Amino acid sequence: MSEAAAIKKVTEHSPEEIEKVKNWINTEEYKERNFARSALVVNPAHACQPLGAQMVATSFEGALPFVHGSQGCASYFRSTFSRHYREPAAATCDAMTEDGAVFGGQNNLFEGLENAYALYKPKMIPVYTTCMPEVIGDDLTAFIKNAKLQGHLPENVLTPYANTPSFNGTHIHGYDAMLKSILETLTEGQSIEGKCTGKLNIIPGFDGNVGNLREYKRICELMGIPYTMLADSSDVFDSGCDGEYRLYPGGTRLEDAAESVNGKATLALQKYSTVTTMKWIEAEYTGEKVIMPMPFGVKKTDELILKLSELFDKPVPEQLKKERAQAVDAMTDAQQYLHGRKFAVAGDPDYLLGIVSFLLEMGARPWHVLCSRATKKFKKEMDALLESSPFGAGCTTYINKDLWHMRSLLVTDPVDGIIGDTHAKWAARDAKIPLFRIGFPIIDRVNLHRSPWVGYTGAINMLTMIANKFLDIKDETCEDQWFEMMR
Amino acid sequence: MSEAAAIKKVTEHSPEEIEKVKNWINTEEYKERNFARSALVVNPAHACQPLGAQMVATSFEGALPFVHGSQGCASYFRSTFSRHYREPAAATCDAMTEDGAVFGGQNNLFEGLENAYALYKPKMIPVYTTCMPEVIGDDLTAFIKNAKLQGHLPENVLTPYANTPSFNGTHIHGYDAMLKSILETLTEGQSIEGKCTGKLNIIPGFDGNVGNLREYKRICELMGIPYTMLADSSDVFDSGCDGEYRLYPGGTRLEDAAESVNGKATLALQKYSTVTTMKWIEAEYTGEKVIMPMPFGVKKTDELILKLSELFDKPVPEQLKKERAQAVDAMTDAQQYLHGRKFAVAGDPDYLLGIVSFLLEMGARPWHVLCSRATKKFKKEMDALLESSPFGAGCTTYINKDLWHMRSLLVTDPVDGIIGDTHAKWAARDAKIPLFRIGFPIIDRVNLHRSPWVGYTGAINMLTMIANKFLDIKDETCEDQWFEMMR
Amino acid sequence: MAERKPIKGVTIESTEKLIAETLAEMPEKAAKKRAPHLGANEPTASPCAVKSNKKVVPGVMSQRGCAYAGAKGVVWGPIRDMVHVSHGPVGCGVYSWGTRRNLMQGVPGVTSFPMDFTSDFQERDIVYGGDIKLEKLLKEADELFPLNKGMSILSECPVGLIGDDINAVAKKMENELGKLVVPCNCEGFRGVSQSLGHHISNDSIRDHIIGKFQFREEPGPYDVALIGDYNIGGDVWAAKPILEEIGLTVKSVWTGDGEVEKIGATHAVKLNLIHCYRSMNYMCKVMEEKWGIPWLEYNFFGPTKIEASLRAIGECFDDTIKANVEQVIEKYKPAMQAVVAEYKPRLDGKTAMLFVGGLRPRHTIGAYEDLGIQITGAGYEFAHQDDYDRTAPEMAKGTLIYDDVSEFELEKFVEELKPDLVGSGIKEKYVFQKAGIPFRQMHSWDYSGPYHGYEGFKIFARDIDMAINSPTWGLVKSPFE
Amino acid sequence: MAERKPIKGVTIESTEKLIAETLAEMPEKAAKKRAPHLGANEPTASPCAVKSNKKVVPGVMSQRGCAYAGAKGVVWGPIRDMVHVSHGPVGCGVYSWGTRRNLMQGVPGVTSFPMDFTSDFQERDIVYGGDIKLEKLLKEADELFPLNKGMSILSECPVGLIGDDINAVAKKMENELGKLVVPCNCEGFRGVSQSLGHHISNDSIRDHIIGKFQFREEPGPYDVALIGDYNIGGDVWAAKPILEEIGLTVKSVWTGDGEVEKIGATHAVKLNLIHCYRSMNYMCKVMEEKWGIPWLEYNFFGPTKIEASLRAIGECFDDTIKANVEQVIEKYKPAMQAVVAEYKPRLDGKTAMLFVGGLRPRHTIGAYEDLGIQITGAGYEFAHQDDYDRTAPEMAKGTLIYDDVSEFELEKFVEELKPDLVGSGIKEKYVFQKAGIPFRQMHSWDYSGPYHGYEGFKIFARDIDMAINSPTWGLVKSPFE
Repeated sequence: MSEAAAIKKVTEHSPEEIEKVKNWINTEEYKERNFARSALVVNPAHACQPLGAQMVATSFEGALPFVHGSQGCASYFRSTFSRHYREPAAATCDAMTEDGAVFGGQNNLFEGLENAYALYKPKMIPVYTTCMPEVIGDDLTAFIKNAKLQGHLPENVLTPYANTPSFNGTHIHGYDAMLKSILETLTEGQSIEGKCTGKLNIIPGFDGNVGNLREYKRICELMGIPYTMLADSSDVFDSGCDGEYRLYPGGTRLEDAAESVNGKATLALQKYSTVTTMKWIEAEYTGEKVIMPMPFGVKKTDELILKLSELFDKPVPEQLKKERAQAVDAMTDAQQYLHGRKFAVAGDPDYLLGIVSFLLEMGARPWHVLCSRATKKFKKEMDALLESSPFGAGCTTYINKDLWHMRSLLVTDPVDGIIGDTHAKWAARDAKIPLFRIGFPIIDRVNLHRSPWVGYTGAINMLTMIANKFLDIKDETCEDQWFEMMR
Repeated sequence: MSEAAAIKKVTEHSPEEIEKVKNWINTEEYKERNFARSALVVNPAHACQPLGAQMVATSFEGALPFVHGSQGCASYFRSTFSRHYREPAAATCDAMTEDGAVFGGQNNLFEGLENAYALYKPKMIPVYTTCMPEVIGDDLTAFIKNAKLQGHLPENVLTPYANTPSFNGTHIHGYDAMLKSILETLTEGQSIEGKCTGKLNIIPGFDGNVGNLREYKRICELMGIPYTMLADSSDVFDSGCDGEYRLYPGGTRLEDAAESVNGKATLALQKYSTVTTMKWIEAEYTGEKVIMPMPFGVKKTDELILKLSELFDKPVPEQLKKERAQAVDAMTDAQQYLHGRKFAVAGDPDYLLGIVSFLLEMGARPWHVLCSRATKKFKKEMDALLESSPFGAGCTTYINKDLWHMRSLLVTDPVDGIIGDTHAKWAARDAKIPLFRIGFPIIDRVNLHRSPWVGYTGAINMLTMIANKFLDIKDETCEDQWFEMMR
Repeated sequence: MAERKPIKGVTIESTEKLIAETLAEMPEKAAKKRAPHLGANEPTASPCAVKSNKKVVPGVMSQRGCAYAGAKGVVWGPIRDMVHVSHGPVGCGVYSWGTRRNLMQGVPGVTSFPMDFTSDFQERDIVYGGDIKLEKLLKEADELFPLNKGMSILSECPVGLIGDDINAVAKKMENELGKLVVPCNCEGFRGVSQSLGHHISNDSIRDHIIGKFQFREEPGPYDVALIGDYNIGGDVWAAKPILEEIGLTVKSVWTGDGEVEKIGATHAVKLNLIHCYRSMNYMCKVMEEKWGIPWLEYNFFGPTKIEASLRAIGECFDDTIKANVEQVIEKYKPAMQAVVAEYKPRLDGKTAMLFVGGLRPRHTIGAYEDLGIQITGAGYEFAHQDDYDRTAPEMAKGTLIYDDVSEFELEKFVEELKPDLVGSGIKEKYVFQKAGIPFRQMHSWDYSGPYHGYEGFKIFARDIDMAINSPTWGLVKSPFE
Repeated sequence: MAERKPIKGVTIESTEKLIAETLAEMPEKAAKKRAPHLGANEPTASPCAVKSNKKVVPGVMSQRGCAYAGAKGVVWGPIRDMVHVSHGPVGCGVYSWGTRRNLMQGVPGVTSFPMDFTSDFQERDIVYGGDIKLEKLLKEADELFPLNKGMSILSECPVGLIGDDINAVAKKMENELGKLVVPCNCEGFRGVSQSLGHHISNDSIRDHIIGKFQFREEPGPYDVALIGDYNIGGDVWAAKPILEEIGLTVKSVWTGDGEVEKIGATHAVKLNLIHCYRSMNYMCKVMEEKWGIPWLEYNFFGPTKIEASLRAIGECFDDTIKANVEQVIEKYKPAMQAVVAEYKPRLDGKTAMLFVGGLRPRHTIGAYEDLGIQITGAGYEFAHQDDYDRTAPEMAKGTLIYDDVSEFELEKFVEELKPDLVGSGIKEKYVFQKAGIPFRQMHSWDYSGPYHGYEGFKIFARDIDMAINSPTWGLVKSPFE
């Protein structure tokens, strides 16, 4: 094409044209075309496997997460966690580049492990992978063995590793892969016939709320149940500021994790982010294995406490009975602010099941439930939960749809509010409804990762956040004649 | 005046006239005239003495508050507490009427005590007064003695009483008067030379936040300090819902209160609502007497913990050190959202001193501080606090001014937000600024009386409520081009 | 009035047995005083056996308020364009500031005054009297709130005890300011309940307001006044349009979203329509005697009562209005049937017990019955004999009637009758919710509403269904016991 | 450039000693690789001794990102009217969605696209290739976002490893859709940092965009283009008005709040003004060679640099522009002096250490110095030699220069030099705040800004004062130890 002919004038959309399209994207017709998409994904509400692996890798005492692959990924995972928790999120990487693509990443791994170990003196270096080594098929088993054989790393340094390709599953699957690998490494040779630590192993799953993790621990402490939380991110991602930076501010003690194979019971509170781990634990661990839903709301917390009471033959402490009664008191006192309100919810599978069950308990009406990457099994479980209550009627569960699909739903079939992570704020703004930030990541508010959503206190926290926001809106949008002292 | 001449047409204000006055009330000139008021009070931010008395009276185990005077007052106190706490607030009254005005209320008291005791079987009946008996000068000492003499009430029923005239002081003075009288009654004859219970007596003062009271107790429990909270409203005004209504759901055990006279130390955390009580305790109680400011913010919580540590020779527990560091972490991480922001604050003296010290700690700028009924002593103490920090510069303390005065201040000298109770919502609305509900009463939101404002966790709660509301406003009012994923 | 179907398990005997058991636990003297105020309903008995309007029995924990509450809270507060001065110490004004939900139009602080004006009596005012301060205060208020259409002086307890003369001050200041200044001696210790406060306020209107103004428009054949609707949660805004839709001209409202001058010109209307009989019947009688204005009690709770009321109102006017009435009834019938269709299935056969002020225990029964809910117990805080006479026929035989019920009695009655819902006030709400019993505030509509008229019934039905069928009640029973 | 005053306690020796001590703690091989990248500043040395633009030393915890981040995050993301497709698995698109604060005008989802478009590669796309899916996806995007002015295909790691041919797909779809479809082979594993991503993106602009469009208006003598301002926190909106105030016509912005067609017509301007030299110098050179457009580096951080830049820009034009420059400088001087007067007293003599991307470690020094703050250490994530050469004269003798500094090194350096402020990124912020050291994000302006131009300096000064002088730092030291 001759250059002159190719030169077009800079174009400008007319205001009318812009207005036309602006209205068009809110129509039923647009929604149909939008849902007809099969290749393009717009505003997905999930991240990739290695992010989940890093959450686990950082949640063990003295563990230095190690990304085998591209350094860009490591920096993205670190900045994502730092923006959510407003905390440091250390992780290192062996920075594979073009030559790695050709010759594989073994040399990078050698140098990376050597330097990481020397500089940061970790007790454990959990390794996980990015796209590149997965596509070119790096053999981590061999690489790590060679690294130790060739003296890049002392033999005794714990180097669990997991293949976490971002082109299948999401961050919750990376969490699962890394956790299984770390436990395999730590419990190696620790299983002693007949031995029982008398302890409960708690696996919280991929949960960006340190308040939730603390609530699980508090419940166990109140019930006098000794526990080990496997992948405990609560201190790592909520350490204090006292003038000294600590690279390893907490996490599950390695000895405790090692011993966990001889635990009295193992409890996973997120089914979908511990699938392979629990299958492995089923085979390898002593004691009972229990998978329960995240205890959002009163009924699910009751179930958890009854199970713990049964497992450890402990009475339900007065303090928890009191907290239960106070939660029921708060919910009965404030049900008028949520009853019948329609909600859209977006997030990870285990969070969605918990939030929806809390809404049903309050007489609220989940209406659009969306998980941008999930299995039919999950959809079946969600639909069953919805059918268990009259307030679930009319709700639709969407899997493998994204937040641009959600936007179409919100503007064509309006609801009162949407519950999800920060990414949902654009759809909430277009639909002119409030966003209740329960999920991961939350990078536009402060401290919402500190107070629990689970347990009896968590039920009060969720109820308070939602009810008070609706009342804020009422006060801020009503005409003078409807502005009132009492709400 | 002949009827015809007197008959005027129904008048109508023209839109222009309305607009004129609407703008006039926002002017400096109006502010001057408004501040020139000497007789009219408009929208005062305090209540009357017997309300404070009732908070104390209800906070002892098995105590049935008893209003000597008009039944209208009793119903107003009960509905005020029920609207704030969303909890029952039982109190009875001997319903004086016209004849009481003529002959005094002795007969009412006789019948009232008899019926109250028979019907509700209290362990104690604290009596306090409304305007009528105070104006006509009922002699409660005599009346109560006679009631027992004439068999209306068994001799052993505890009937502490306090004169709580609403025409002087406010609810915090009623709190003081009733507390002193109850302690006098309960500790009668209990003081034993040389005896020391080894316990700390905590007096929270008039505080509508049960979360604050629980935080004081939690701190003591963490430090291993045995305590008795005198006038403990935390369970009374936050009891659970389990299918059974309890008239007496908690409160300070009478035996503990009796023993408190032999305590190791007595700590009052609200100076202005315990003046006569502490003067009396100074004389009557064993052990140390300490009056400290409400521990809003880190520094004041430090001072409290150091004092407790010193008084009871207990080390500062790791958990509190950790919480301190987490509070400092949250405050340093979020200081950009409060730094330099101007605040108006309205409320009771001790709350005001606490809130202002927290704001100064955050680098925020208290600007209009108003207490609608306070002494020059308080003003001096507040001005001294303001002078202690560069961020207090430019702030003015107003005493004996009301929320209509505050309105003039807000519309002529704008600030970023106002901290106060629900009554401040009208001024906040006219000034188009957010209201942060810290105070009493809060009757238009849910559960803000459950999470603490004091202590390290309280500092995080306040910071979170204020910062996240400012960020809500930013997201909800910015144009599309300034709407951002990260805040 | 069609007699109510008997309610399963509720007979004269069972109810009287319950009353006896309850009285037995009281001191003798109290039981003697309380007995006449409790009874098993006899729909046809006239007068109703239950006694009322007597002094509170000291110490039993009555729910009653005082005369000031009846004056400032009920009658004066809703009048939007007056400065209402709570004359006395600070408490009464603060506790009643914005806590009665009498919504009002206007620019707050400019043309409407939803605020707390008070003289904030201190000790020296008790000792030296408050009249001088009152004068100064009225001048300041008129200066700072120039568009007020008048000011009311609402006495609190001390004023009547220290010999102040607010009537003199009012007269003096009315002349000096050229503005209505209305004294109201509603000291809290007067009378036995809020009721005397209504009466004193009606008298103040009679003596200082009515007759002083005339409407700007010429009188019309269909001019009416809406008496005794206080715009709780917007009730007036849901009721007035219906009356206008049948062709009437609502000239003034006593006193919801009220305008004092229009109240003062009400003597010119053709008919007074009174919703809350208890608080405003006095002025209906005065207007009837002095200006020959007939008055009609009407009831806008629930379609059955709305239709009956519209037809009764139609009877007072010509055929045009009667025709409009039938048209309006037909127009809203589908919507009402839709509401009943949606909610009745979930509410049919449920029972409720009511304890409210002076009207709603009987007036809302129709709305509950429209949803299939039967009332097993009802009573008033401050009703009189004529209220109870109007109540008996509205309730099934043997149901429980309780006047000025105490906390002790109501708990026993509810425990025994086990209603699916209790409708009462803020002081009772959390007592019964702790016991796992659904509750609706029938004073303040639980901050919802309106409940009057066609629009109100939709909201009422939704709220009652929400309260009774909320899944949160399923959580109350703990699995740990 | 006036040479900087020496900083107390900072000498070539002390700095070299610090470097040596730090390297001593590293494995030998790592120390050998890192040594050339750390140095004590020699303001007059040319070229600067510090080496740069080399591969990250594995395992040391570098702060660098990747080529995709340099392409999508830096260059393409800010172009508001294009659909930018993150081509590959879901992660890269999500982590970079809205996390660079390149603000943009327009109706989101209609004329501007601040969104995450991705092909969300699954295993089958790796195995069978993603080209077919890419075609389908581009059609779907053009259909659902019709007002887009073009689409970019930004390759993630897998694309380059599985032999996909996005260039072919781009060409085919550009013809089919009649829309600009720009391929950019910015796989993350390419090059050593974000820098190659800039370069590859500049090449894509060169090959697929520039020259294809012409401005609607006739060319004018004062037509300029703003190169390398990405509108972080609104920087472009604070810079552009100043250039227009001195009489220039800013025809296009690369690429903050950018419009792709205007970028494609930039070959017609008279002068390219480049702020971020590192990311966009490539296209300045191309436009100079191909269209003879001169280009000038300028610096809008702080009054000193703004004034110098305006005068330098003035020199490229006639006397009218030169006169305007002096006028504008005078106009804003008072405001700038007021800012300095308010904040300098509280900041004078303080020190700061900077570690940012490829420009700000040197470019913001002027603004810090305008407030009396001296820079004791500076370094870049992905600068090259020409950047370090430009840095040396801006810093005092003996100050510390660190290229691609690792976490390990930066902690040691900060611990030793004890700056009053560290200016770096989100991954460093909380590390140093835990140590009680005030911090400002100098990538994202800590969600504040703008920091460019006169308006930006006011906000910058306020924020730096807030960070350093926040009373919260006084709480860090616990009284319990």
